[in-house]
Parts: sequence; C-alpha cells; structure tokens
Amino acid sequence: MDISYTSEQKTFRAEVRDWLAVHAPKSRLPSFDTAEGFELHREWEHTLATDKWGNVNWPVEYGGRGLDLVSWLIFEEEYYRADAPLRVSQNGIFLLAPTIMEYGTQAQKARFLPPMASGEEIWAQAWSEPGAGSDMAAIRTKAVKDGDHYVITGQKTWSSRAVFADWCFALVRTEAGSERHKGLSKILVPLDSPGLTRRPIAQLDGDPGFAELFFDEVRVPAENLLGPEHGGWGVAMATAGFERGLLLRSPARFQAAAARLVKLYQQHKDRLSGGVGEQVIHAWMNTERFCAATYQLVSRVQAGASISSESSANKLFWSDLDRHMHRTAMSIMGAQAELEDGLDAIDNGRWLDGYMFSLAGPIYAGTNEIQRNILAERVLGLPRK
Amino acid sequence: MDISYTSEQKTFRAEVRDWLAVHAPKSRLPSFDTAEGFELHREWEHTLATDKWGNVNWPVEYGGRGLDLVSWLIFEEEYYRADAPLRVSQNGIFLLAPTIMEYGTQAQKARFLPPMASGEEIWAQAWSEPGAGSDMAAIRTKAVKDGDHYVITGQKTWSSRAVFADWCFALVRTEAGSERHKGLSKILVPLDSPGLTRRPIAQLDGDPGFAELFFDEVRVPAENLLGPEHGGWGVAMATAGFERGLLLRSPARFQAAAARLVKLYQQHKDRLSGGVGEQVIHAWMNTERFCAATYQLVSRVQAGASISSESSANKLFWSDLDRHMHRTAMSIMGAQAELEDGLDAIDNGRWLDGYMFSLAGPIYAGTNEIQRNILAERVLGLPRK
Amino acid sequence: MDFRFTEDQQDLIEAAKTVFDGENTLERMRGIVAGNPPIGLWKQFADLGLFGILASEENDGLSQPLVVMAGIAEAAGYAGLPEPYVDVAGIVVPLLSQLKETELLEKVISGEISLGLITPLSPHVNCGEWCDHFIITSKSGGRCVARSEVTLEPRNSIDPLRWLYKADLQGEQNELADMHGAVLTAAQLIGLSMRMVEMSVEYAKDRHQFGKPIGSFQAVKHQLANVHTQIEFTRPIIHLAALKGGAAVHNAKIAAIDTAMLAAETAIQVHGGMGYTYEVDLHLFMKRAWALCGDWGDRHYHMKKLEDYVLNGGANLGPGETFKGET
Amino acid sequence: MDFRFTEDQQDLIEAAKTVFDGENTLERMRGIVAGNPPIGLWKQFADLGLFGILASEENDGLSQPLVVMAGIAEAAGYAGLPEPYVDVAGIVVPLLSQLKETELLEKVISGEISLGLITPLSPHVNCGEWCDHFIITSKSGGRCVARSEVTLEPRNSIDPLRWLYKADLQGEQNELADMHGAVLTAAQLIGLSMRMVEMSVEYAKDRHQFGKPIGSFQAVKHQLANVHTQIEFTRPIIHLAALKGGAAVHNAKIAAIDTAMLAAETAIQVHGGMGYTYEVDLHLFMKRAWALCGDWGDRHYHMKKLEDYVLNGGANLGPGETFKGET
Repeated sequence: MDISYTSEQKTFRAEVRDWLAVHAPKSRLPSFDTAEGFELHREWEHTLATDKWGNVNWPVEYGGRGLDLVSWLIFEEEYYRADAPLRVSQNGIFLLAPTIMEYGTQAQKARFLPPMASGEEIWAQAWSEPGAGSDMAAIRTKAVKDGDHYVITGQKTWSSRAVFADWCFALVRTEAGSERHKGLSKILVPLDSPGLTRRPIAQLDGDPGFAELFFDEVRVPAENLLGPEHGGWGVAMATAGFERGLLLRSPARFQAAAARLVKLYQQHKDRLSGGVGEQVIHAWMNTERFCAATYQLVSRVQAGASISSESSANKLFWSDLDRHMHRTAMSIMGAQAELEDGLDAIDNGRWLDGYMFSLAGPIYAGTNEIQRNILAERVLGLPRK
Repeated sequence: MDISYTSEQKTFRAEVRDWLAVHAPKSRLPSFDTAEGFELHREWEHTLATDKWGNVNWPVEYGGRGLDLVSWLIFEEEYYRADAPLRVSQNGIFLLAPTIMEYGTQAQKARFLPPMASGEEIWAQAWSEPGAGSDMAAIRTKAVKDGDHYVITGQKTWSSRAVFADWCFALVRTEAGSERHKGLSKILVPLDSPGLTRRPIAQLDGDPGFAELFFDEVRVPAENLLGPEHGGWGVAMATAGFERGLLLRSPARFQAAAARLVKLYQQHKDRLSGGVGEQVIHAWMNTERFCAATYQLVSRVQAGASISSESSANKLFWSDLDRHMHRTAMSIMGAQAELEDGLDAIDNGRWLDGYMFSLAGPIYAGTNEIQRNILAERVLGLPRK
Repeated sequence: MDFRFTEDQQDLIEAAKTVFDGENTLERMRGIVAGNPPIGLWKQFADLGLFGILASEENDGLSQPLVVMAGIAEAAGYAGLPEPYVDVAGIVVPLLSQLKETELLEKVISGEISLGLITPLSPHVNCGEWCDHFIITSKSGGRCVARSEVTLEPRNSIDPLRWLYKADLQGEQNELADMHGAVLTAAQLIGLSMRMVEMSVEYAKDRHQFGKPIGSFQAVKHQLANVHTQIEFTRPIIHLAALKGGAAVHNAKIAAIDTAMLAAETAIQVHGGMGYTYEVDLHLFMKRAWALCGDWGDRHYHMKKLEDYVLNGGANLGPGETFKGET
Repeated sequence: MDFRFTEDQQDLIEAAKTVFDGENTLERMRGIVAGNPPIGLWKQFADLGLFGILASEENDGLSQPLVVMAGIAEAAGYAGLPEPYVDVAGIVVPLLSQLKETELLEKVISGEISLGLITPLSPHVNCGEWCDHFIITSKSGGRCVARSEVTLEPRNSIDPLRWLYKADLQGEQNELADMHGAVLTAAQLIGLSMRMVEMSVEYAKDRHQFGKPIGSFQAVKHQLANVHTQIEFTRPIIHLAALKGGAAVHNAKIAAIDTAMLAAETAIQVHGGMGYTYEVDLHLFMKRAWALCGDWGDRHYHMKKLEDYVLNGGANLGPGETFKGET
C-alpha cells in the first residue's frame, strides 16, 4: 500500500488551489434552479472550461487534461475547499459523459463532449416516469423508428435541471411489445424539440428544480441513439453505477460540509447540550471514512476493477451521512433553523437548504430501499423470494 | 383527567414498601435458570404468597387481594424499587392466569390458580416449535382425543423455565387435518408426564434458560383443555396480548434500571466522553414515557377497553428501550463490560446479563418484525400484499 | 387515577378538531400559499369559545386544565392550522388573566383582536402584523404594549404558512409561558406527525411499483410502524407534562421533536420524489414540524434542563416517582 | 497513491486466513469451550512465520507494515481465533524489537514462548497463564519481567475463549502499543462482524417461516445490508489508521466498535431464539466482539481524543486533509 501523492499530484493540487483562489466566485451564486442562477452557473462552467479545469480526468481532445482519478479527487478536494459553485453540468459530466466515453461512437464523442465541457450544452436526465420510479423497468415512453429518426411519445418526470437545460438523455422503449428490462434504448434529445413540453415542478424550496417532460411524437435523428438499440438497460446500469458509485458524490463535498459543521458547533457551543458534540464528531468521522473508502475504490478502479453492486453500499453511506450531518446542523440552529434566508438566517439558510437536499439523497439515484435489496441479493446472496 | 392516587392507594404503597423492606432478600438470588436459583425463587414466591403480595390484583379467593390495576402498578413500582427477585412464576401469573380467569372453568380456576400463586406449581409456556417461531400458525404438535384423554405427540422449543418447572401450557393441533390458525387448542400438561422428555438448552450465559420438549404420546386428561376445543388460537392471542401489552413488562422494572444507569454514569463520569450523558438521559426519558403510556393504558382498561393491536407498539417500545439502556451501560463499562462475574465485574455482571437478556426482548413474545407488520397492517391499514 | 380525558373534555377536543379539519382544508392551505389572506378563521374560533379554553368562567372562559388545551393543540397540529391560535389561546390568554388585563382578555376571547408574545424562547412573532398588542414577558408576568410601540422586522420562514417578525423589544423568560409553550408545541408536533404518517399511508396504498402497492413492502411498513410507535409513546408524556409540569415538560418536548423529525424523514422517504415537491401537500406539514422543533425551547434548551435534573441533580429517579407528589 | 495491498501482501494475508479458517474450525472452538486445551496452534503459526510479520529481517521477520498485520487481524477476527496471536505478533513483537530484547524476540518468533502485556488500555492479560514473560509498558517503551515476578489473578470473561488475568503490576501508556492495539482490535472487530453477517445470511437462507426463507423478507435483507455497508466503510479507515496513525486510529476503533455492536445485535435478531443459545455458534463471535469493544481503548477513550482533535483543537479539517502529510 502506498498512500503518498506523487510530486506531480502535489504540484497539481497547488495549481488548482491557486487558480481557484483567483477565479472562484467570492460569494455564493444564486441557486441553479432559478433562471438567473442557472445562467450564472453556466458562465462558471465556461470559466472552468476555458482554463481546462472542468473535467481534469477527461481526455485532452474533449476538453480535459487526461489525468487519473486520483487527480480528479484532488481537484474535487480543492474545489470544495474553495467553496466553489455546485456543478450545473453534473448530470452531463458525471453521468452521461462516462457513458458516452464507454458506449458512444467517435462522432458522438466529438459532437457532444466539448460543448458539454464548455457549459454550452447542459444536460438533464430523463429516466423516471410517473409509473416507473424505483421500478425503472416499468418504463412506457416509446420511441418508434421512422426512417432515420426515432419518434418519441410518452412522459418523463423528476428530470433535474430540465427546466433550463438544453438536452436530455432519455431511456425509452424502442422495441414494440417488449417488457421490463428488454427493448429499452438510450436516446439523446434536444429539450427544445418540437412536440416536447416541459412542466416545471416546484421542489421544497419553491424553485423549479425538476421538470416533467411530455413527449408528443418528438422526432430525433437515429444517430442520437447511445449504445446498442434495445440494449439501453445495460447502458443505463453503467450510468447508475457511476452515479451511485463514485463520480456524483466525491467525499470532498461532505468533508467541506463537516468542517463547516464543526465551525457552526463552535459558534453555538455554549447554548448546546452535551450530546451534540459527539454528533458533530460522528459527522466528521463519516466523511473521513467515506474519503478513505473512495480512495480505496479509486485505487481498485485504476488497477482495472469495475464498480458493480458495491456502488449500492456507497450510495447508502453517503446519503445517510449527509442527512445525519444536516440534521445535526438543524438541531444546532434551534429556533433559527426554520429561517430560509435573510436576517438571522445562519449562513443565509445554507444548512436548511442542505438538509432539504439531503432528504432527497435516499430517494434519487435509486431509493435506498432498492439499494439495500441489491446489496442483500447480489452481494450477500439472500434469496430474492 | 385525574392523576392523583387515592389515599387507599397511598396507604397501600406504604404497606408494600414496609413489607418489602423487611422481607425482600438483602442480596440478589442466584439466577432462576439454575437448579439452586430456581428453588430459592420458588421459596420467595411462597414468601410473597404467604402475606398475599404475589398477585395483588387477583380475586381474594385465589390468593390475591382483589385490587385494581393501578394498585398492581404501585406494587410493581415498590417491588422493583426494592430490587426484589425476578418472578420465577411470571409465565404462570402474568400470561396463563389472565387466560384461565377469562377462559377457564370454575374447576380449573380452583385447581390451578392457588398453587400457581403459592409457587407450588411453576409454569412454562410451550408454544414455539422448531418450524413454528414467528409463524406460530405452523404448529404441528398434535393432540388426539382418546376417550377422556388427549394424547400429545410432537416437539416444542424455547420453553422458558421448563427445565425446572412443574407444568406447561401447550398450544397443539387437536383437529386432524386442520391448517394454520384453525384446529388448535390450549392444553395444560404436567412436565413430569410419562412420555415427555425435556432437553435443556443453554442460553448465552450458559445456564439452561429454555428446554426443548419432546412429546411422545403424552396422555393428558381432557379436563386440562383450556378454553374451546379447536379454538386455541383465540385463547393464545389473548395471552399474547397480555404478554406484549401490559403485564409481562411493567414500567417499574425499566425505571429501576434507568435509575441504576444514572448511578453507573455518575461513578464513571470522568472517564466518559461527552455524548454518553445524553444516552443516559434518553434511557431515563424512555422509561418515563413508557410509564406514562402504561398508566394511560391501564386507565383505559379499567374503563372497560380491551388491549388489542396497540400491544404491538408496547412491545416495540419496551424492547427497544431496554436494549438501548443496556447497550449504553455496556459502553460505559468499557473494558470491564465483558466480565461476567467475580472480581472487577461491575455489579457482579448484572449489566452484561441485562444486555444479553435485552437482546432477547426483540425476539420473544413475537419478534419485533412481526409486531411491526401487525401495526402496519392492523393499525395503520397498509395492505398485506 | 384516571389518566384519560373526561367525556366532556373529549367532546370539546373533538369539536375543535371538527372545525380545524373542516375549515382548514388542504385546498385552503394551498390557496393561502398562493396568496390568499390567512387568519380568516379567527372569528369562527371565537364563536366556538375556543379562545377561552383556559380562561376562567367569569371571563367567559371554560376553565379547562392545560391538558385539554394540549388535546386541542394536537388537533391544530394535525390540521396544519396557519392561524397562531394555539399560542394565543394557550399562552396569551392565561398570561392576560394573570396580568389582570381584563379588557384585552375580553377582546382576545371574543376574537376581536390578536395578541403576540415577545419572549426569549419563541424569538419570532408569528403573524405579528395582525397583532393589536404584545405581551413583553417577564419573570413575574410581563406587560402589554400597543402595536405602535413595537417595531417589527420580517423574518423568512421555510414554512409558507408562517409570517414571522422580530421585535425590537426583548422579554424575559416566564414560567407559565415557557411551560405552556413547550407542552403545546409538543402536542402540535405530535398532531403533525400523525398527519404525516396518515398521508404516507394513503400514498403507500395508492402508489404501485413492481406490480404492487409500495405499502405492501416491509421496508415501508416497518418504517411507518416505528413512527407510529413513537407517536403513541409521546402523547402520554405530553399529557403528564401538562398536568404535572417539571421534568416531564422537557421530556415531552424532546420526545416530540425527535418523533416529528423522524416522521418527516420517513414520510418524505415513503413519498419518494413526490414528497420533495409542491405536487403533494406533505411539505406543508413537514415544514411546520421543522419550525416548531425550535419554538418554545429547542432540543438543547430542554436537554440541558434534563442534564441538570437527571445527571447532576439530586432528583429522586426510579419507579414510583413519575406520578408522585400530585394532588 | 495505490491504497490497495500489493499482491505479495495479499498472498500473505490469504495464507494466514487459510490456516486460521482451516485449523480453528467451529468444531475446535466448541471443543475448547467444552474443556479441550487452547493455544494448540501456536507452533503452527510460528512455522508459517506469522509471528514475524512486523519483525525486521535480521530477526527472521518479514518487515511488513502494520497495515498487513491489520489484514491478518481481520482474518483472525473472522476465524474467532482463541489464541492471543494478534496481540503477540502485532504489539509484543515490535515492542520487543524496540526494547532490543533480542533473545525473547527470537523465542517469540519461533513460537517457543508467549509474552503478555501489562498495560493500561488492555487491562486484562488474555492467556496470561501461558506467558513466559510480560512486558510492563512505559511511555518510553517498557521492561520485561519473568512470569515468576508477576502475580496473576483470574478474571471471568463472558467469552468462553478468553482466559483473562489481572496482574499485580501496572504499566504506563505506550504510543506504539496503544496505536497498534487500537488498529488491530478494530480490524478483528471487522472480521468478527463479517463472520456474524455471513452466519446470519446462511441461517436466513435455510430457516423458513410463512413458507419462505426468512432471508427473503425485506426486514431481514435491509438490516443485513446496513451492517454490510458499515463494514465496507470501516475497513478502509482502519487501513488508513494503520498507515498514517493520528485521528484515523480513533475513528477506526470507534467505527469498528459501532459496526460490531450493530452486527451482533442484527445477527442475533436474524437468528431469532437460536442466536440466544449455545445451539448455534454465533454466540462465540458475538461475545468476542463485546470483549474487543472495550480492549485497547473503549469508545470513550477514543471519542475523548476526537473531542480534542475535532471540536477543541486547531486541527485542519475538511477536504484534502485525510491523506495529507504522508510520505
């Protein structure tokens, strides 16, 4: 075992830190779930991309630096340490991009990756349907081949960022009469396509963080098929692996929050009862455990292992730790916890915001109930029925 | 609402306290799961019965004082306050006796209640079978009517106290070919019956707290049938209600333990981290909540209500609080926690003993998983399938 | 010893519950979120005598013990009432009685005006704009000041049905206000928790995945059963707290906070993505629960009291103490 | 940065695991509980070089880093090894090296003798009767004393495979011993937890109720999945603790304690009444887990260290600090 950084990695860390010190916004941007905030976050993506910081682990030809995953972790650490903006491109760069790199044609890579990197095209995920949430194989939205186009009809929901985004990657039923996991395909769809209507959904804070997408004979060129036709389930599972497993939630985000929680505790200490210190320590401990586990996972991935069912344990762990950490913060804030923003709202409501978001953690990217089933059946070997 | 005790109740409390101060053993008796301890506990039952303290809420004619349930709670409070011995008769007096009073014939009451009260006859429960634990309706032990006798063949397990006890109350299949909840009957069986073999089972502390009972054509007089023939499920459910609901675990037992936990905490305080104080408080809080809820339940029962599915919530609450309380004690004891008895064993291993016993709490009297199902389906109205 | 509501008390609570549930419908709440005026039910509450629950009979009150008010507060929580009715009927009215502010008291009981509290444990005045007077609490009672003497600055609650203000004056802690506040807030939290469980049960019965209602999965059943259990074992300690005061008050508020936080987290989990949106009404009850957790003493305030009582104090703990010393 | 065992290290751990699992069968353990002599595998361990994992090559050791010993300790925990092998190979041997007690060191590595530790964080000497010498630890290292110079008094562990003694002498805390002790005990706890999960899975596959295996019920699945998750997120921090020391050591021990307590409670729940008896072997692993939770610093000892580090200290917390400062 070797847990030292190379001197290149150390230099890289210093470079990232220096660049962020100069370029990262000095104050928090408005939420990217508002029209104004979305555009400011898009600009920030552009700033990142200009100096090639947006996706350090991508190949150079698509706007990256061709670095390994350890460097990506270092980047993330410095990024959250600098409290830089959340990534409005996250569905694209963390979920879709790895899938394109694995399954995409050369033309698709060239077409989609650079504008994704620059923030010019921002992506939403369009998988869930009103009747297909945890049970994703129940997807009913269909795409019918018509010459060199697919014609998509149906309804998607819980599409994060879709209200303001440019493209979505949809999972649809391409094989007529197919059932469950079979006959699905992944298709890339411009959100301004004729026949596609977006209905914003207000999330807990009132902002339209999601949209419902209505597809009424939406025509998409056949070359927008990603991966094998009717083989979309496998492609989607690869994405779900990335999402739950590694890229979507690097430890740095939680470690930064834990450090802020310690400060929050210190500021309010005199008012607090004796038990809360241990909760704060526990939050910090969890983030360190998550970090150590992630480095171990990255080491395995770099040595050629692939991420499979263990991504379910990952998702359970980070979603639980995030909710526990923010619940602890809510408790510390006492009567101020309910303040959304403005006067007396601690950190302008950031903890409350974070608590609400943390409540979604055990739901999105496959509910934690589903993850526990997966672990029990596929890893522990308990019987399905 | 009226939460005052009557002056009779206050006098009663003083009487109980005075009597226990004189009669309760000055030091803890050996475990009633040893031969020696069993007999000492039996003697103690006799001592209790002699002065009519064993079952204050029983009718006078069977050895009780005919008092109400509030008085019974007061008795329990004083009893645990005095740290008097655990009741080796508990299966009889708390589980079987209420059933006999509800379902028994006059002859059965006269025959069985007085020797149960005096400790002369100590009872074990014989319900579970190797294949019928949580799924009690899977009982296979059968009783065939042969003239004025039942002939019982089969196997029972998890029969607490049965190694040293005198009688057991068995749930057996009397109707040939019947399935599940139908065709069962409750039959009272002397444990020294010819054809009945007891195999002691060593529990966690090594003592034979249970027995497996093998019935090989055991003949029992037909008058030992308790309640309607083939109607044993209903009779058993009434017993289960008492067990989970009220009688088996009065709050006093846990309140006494919580008070001892506070002392344990105070003795070790300097060595302990900041979070444990809240755990101790939490344990105390739970016992107070359990006490308040029990008084409310007793008030309802005295006003004519019957205990039904709410007994499941009761069982979940006390078994969780007991385990949490003892887990907290284990943590406080640190390196001394593993000491079973003898030198350096805090309170001669009482907390470790209690922790092990608390682990059985979520299992016996219907596992907590089953209780949650009952609550969800019968109280909340969630669908069975 | 009869630790149940009398029939009359039960009837009174039921009557309040009927008007809360009947009038403060989900539709009404959505309308207020969308901009309709709140506190429209004030006069109706007055007509039913609901402001006089704790007032003496000579003040047209019903002279009920606090525990009855707790029963009504539970119903108000369940209904998600936006009106600050519970604080006014449960704290303002007995304080006015104690302060012998008979004129104001009459006006409050008749529903003519509302009064706010300026007091440390409830630092934000809900619906402060609609108050005619304020009580600045003090150790010995407090004093009433007119609306014009107080400058109110708005505060922004996540609960769209709370309109908070911070006053430029400061009160001192007051025993009656603090005790009533904690007990009645705990009761509201239990009502909110019941409602969240109920909404989750309904959702879980309707919503199908994998070909069956999600409520048939053990994972969903067991989580809701746990919340139900916590609710059933919090209500009695709230009643005890209302009748007896003391350490039970702190126990009740902490137990209610923990139960409500668990209820909210469980409810949103059962609702899946839906619970995270304005598409279902869960969020209204969840946000109210978060708000009330910190009102009238947060978890730490009450826990510190118990640290003194349980860990450091010379209090008699153990069996036989819970109901002791009561008249 | 390659936070994995090298292939050689992995092979070494596998070799140890093979002998632990192969020799210390459940049957052997039951036999020892029934009175058979323990520590019979001592010589075999020596022949495989297992006492020399941390010793230098000139002392016939393998010069492996502590993290390899942690891998072996996990395997020893999994196997429920009654021999106090981990403490001897992982703490006694490096201490003897540090003390330059070459003669004793050779005898220990060759399996000729065993040595016990008299040290504050592990107050009971396991298998003290079989020790030839003892190290009385001190801040700067310690000193070796012969068996005859120490009076041992038995202590009675709930674990029937621990033979505890209290010595009449006292040691002082020693950095190496405390750090190795905490890390290796944490590793054993994880091994024990894995074993308890595995036994529960097997039981839940076999045991049928309501016409299906109990392992098909979500309630059982989800509880075991939670324990599994805790195990997987404790092992890496143990490895980090072994490599880096510092706060990670306390984190590792606490996380391992919490995981093992949860594993034991879950395992007995899955086993139902069976788990509460000697009828299945779960109790052996459960009791070992309880014992090791308090060994080499209990939860409070390590938590107090983190109170200093996280809450009161000036430590740099946050992203980028976890692996920082390493060579």
